[in-house]
Amino acid sequence: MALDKNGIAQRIAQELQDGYYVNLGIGIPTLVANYIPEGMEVTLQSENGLLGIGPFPEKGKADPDLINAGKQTVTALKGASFFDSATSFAMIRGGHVDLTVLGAFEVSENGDIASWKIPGKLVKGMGGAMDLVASAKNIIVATTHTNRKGESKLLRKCTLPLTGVACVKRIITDLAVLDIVEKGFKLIERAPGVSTEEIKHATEGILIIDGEIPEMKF
Amino acid sequence: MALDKNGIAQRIAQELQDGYYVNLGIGIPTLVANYIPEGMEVTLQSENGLLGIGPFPEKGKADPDLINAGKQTVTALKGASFFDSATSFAMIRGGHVDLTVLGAFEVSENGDIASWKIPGKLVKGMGGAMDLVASAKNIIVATTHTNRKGESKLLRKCTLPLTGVACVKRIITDLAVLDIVEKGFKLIERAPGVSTEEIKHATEGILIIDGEIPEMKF
Amino acid sequence: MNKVVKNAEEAIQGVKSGMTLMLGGFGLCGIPENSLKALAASGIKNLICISNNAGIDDFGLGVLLRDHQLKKMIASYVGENKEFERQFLSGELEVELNPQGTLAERIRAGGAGIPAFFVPAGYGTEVAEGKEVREFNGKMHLLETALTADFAFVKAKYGDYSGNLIYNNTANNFNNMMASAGKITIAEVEELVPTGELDPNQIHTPGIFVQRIFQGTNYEKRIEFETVS
Amino acid sequence: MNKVVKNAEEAIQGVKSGMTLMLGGFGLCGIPENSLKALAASGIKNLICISNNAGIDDFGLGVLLRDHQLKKMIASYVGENKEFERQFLSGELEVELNPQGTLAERIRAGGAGIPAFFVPAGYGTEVAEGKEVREFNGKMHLLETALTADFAFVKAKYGDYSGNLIYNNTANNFNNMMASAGKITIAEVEELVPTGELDPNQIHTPGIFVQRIFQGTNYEKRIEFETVS
Repeated sequence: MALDKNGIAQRIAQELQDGYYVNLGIGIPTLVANYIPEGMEVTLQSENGLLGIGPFPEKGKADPDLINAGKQTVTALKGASFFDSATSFAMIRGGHVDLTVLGAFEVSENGDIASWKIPGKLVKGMGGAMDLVASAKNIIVATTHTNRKGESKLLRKCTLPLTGVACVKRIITDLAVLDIVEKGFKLIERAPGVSTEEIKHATEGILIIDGEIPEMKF
Repeated sequence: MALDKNGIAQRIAQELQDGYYVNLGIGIPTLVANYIPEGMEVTLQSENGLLGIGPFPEKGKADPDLINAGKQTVTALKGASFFDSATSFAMIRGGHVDLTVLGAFEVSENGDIASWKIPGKLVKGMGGAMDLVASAKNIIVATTHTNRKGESKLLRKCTLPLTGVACVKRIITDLAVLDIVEKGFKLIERAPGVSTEEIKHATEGILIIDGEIPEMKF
Repeated sequence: MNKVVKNAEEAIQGVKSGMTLMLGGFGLCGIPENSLKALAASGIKNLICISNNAGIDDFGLGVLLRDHQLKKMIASYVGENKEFERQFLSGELEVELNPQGTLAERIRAGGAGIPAFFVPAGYGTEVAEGKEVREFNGKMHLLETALTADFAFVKAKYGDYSGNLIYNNTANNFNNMMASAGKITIAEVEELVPTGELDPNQIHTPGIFVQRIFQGTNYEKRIEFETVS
Repeated sequence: MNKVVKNAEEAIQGVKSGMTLMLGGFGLCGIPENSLKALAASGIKNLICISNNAGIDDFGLGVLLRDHQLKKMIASYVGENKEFERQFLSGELEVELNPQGTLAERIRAGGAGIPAFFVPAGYGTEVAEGKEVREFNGKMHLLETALTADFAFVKAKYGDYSGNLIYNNTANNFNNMMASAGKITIAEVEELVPTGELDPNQIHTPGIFVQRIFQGTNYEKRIEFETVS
């Protein structure tokens, strides 16, 4: 069965390693913070100027001067630091952040990503997404495999305005884990109970199925 | 009579204005700090990372973590701030420092300055001098009019490796105050008792003498 | 060096139609509330505003938008403002969207006298249009240029009479760089203290970058998305 | 995230002949004394060192020079070292002199993922040789490139187990930028405290830039020119 948002986040959390500095985008990526394995130290970076994001504050204790990049009130963990936006993006652009997880409207089989603009729809702006995808050492896209209309988000070529080119390394969807390789989307894992056929059906870009594909383990 | 070092510094101090941020180079320029007019607030910047240089410390109170760009122990005034070298040169390059005073081996009549290297002699390096002359809003050169051999330091063209081109605005020597104008060194003031002829004799570059030249006032 | 002015009204003296302003803050966090109110009250129009976001409909930069005081916005994310959307789609408002890190660095560069620099962000996207592309270390980069402003408005937690500033938590964001990039920088602070009371090692923005400073009043410090555990 | 190592000897593990190192400090102020001693004791040769100065004959980087461990220096001012002078004139030591602000910015750029940028410093001088020149706002600029290092050695007053650093007075100088520009950055501190004891608003170098940290010992903190009133 296809994973829900939390399932996707939980699977992504398996990609974390002890000592990682990680930037989690808005939406599903934010949920990854709830699944950091016990005993593992992962430091979350927020591009508005915080290293060491803590949990949401208790009711009544929200500090208007302490928000994350999604403008939600948060807390700061022990060992946190605050800094200006230029320093924050120095961390990102300079390759100091080990992993970036972000959502997408579309990903193409060569690793292009479209995530910020839908022509004719609400203009929001790219925020920090273009900086993140252009510079992160490792980028994982967290997304549903298809959009609300049931159309594949894993395409031969992106149709929407791009956020970055040839930058995505891995995609974790409600159906599968896939890596961007030279010739397309390489299927790595299936969501529990989801068949290779279903994934193939939901993937417009070239899907590489090499041997037996294991199920995700939780 | 030609001014001594302190006389040059004292004359330069007349160029200061209330509220100025000033960078003083090593040597004569450093002495300018001793002649800041009573009641005038001038903030001294040191390019190693200090805004608000105070006097030298009392004997026995020198702090090895508190030096100026000449590596001398100093103190910090009330309202001082410390910062890294990138920020320090952001101040300089960004035009936030109102006045730079520095020494020179040679100045040419178009405002070129040579101050850092004598071929065949001790290699010291340019330190912050090239950044300062390329970016300061206003640059005053403090120097003796001639070198130890009696040769003019105010030349048609510099013979030594340059620190910067067409950047010097004013030169204050032991003999005179001169401005760089389109056609050469324009004589503005004479040191007390120094004749126009003496200055002419000590100046290799084109000297523009326009009308009666007043003496410096102290 | 006393840079203290009485209030926001006095601080904004000299701001004129057609000028370029920078406004610190990220969302509603760390925005110069008092200066924004004074700018709104001034009715000055045709402003070009550089700010990461555009406020919300009834607060922050949103108020200037509502009153049609803006000609152009240079920003990175404007998602929370319907009036922005409307004016943009109708062509009333010019908008230049920048990747957030590029925007931050362009402002820092403006303050630091660096006219242009290369970054990888935006290569291969519409952000790259008209920009020089160059490869460094096997990776494509865009040449981005510095941003400066006639006036920069920043907000800090503490400030002293000489203009030294200390920010609180994530309310620093764009304020520190913008302070350096304004021809005239106006800082409003929650607590204004005499020169000498701030620790020189803790100052985020040295006073050299600030031309006018005042103690703000009635800070609302609105929270855009109050999220609790 | 515990990045603490026992001492300088453990910290310098992995430094090899031919590597590029950055060393913080201005003159003898804020230099990583313990790491410099360990590097001297290691006998590792053919090092390329990026440091604003070259120490003095018997202290700081001067010791590595004396023992012929350096192949090349990238610096801005080396006036206080006779051995430097001798090796440079004899051709034993390659030297690349940079304007100080350009050096600082090249290091910051290295840490910030900016491969190149334009500055006015050095235009029309021998520093400009071989560099691209471009006019911006009526002024000529040089294209300067980023510097990074295999190892960066920095010194701070306070540090915590996660690598957060706070400098003291003018001992910050090149340390903050260098911390960001090392593939592996080693920080030595006068006081190492558990994570959580430093105020997050006062941290100069966030821990993300530091890979190893240790408490230094026996700091001499020599004064180059003790000047008193």
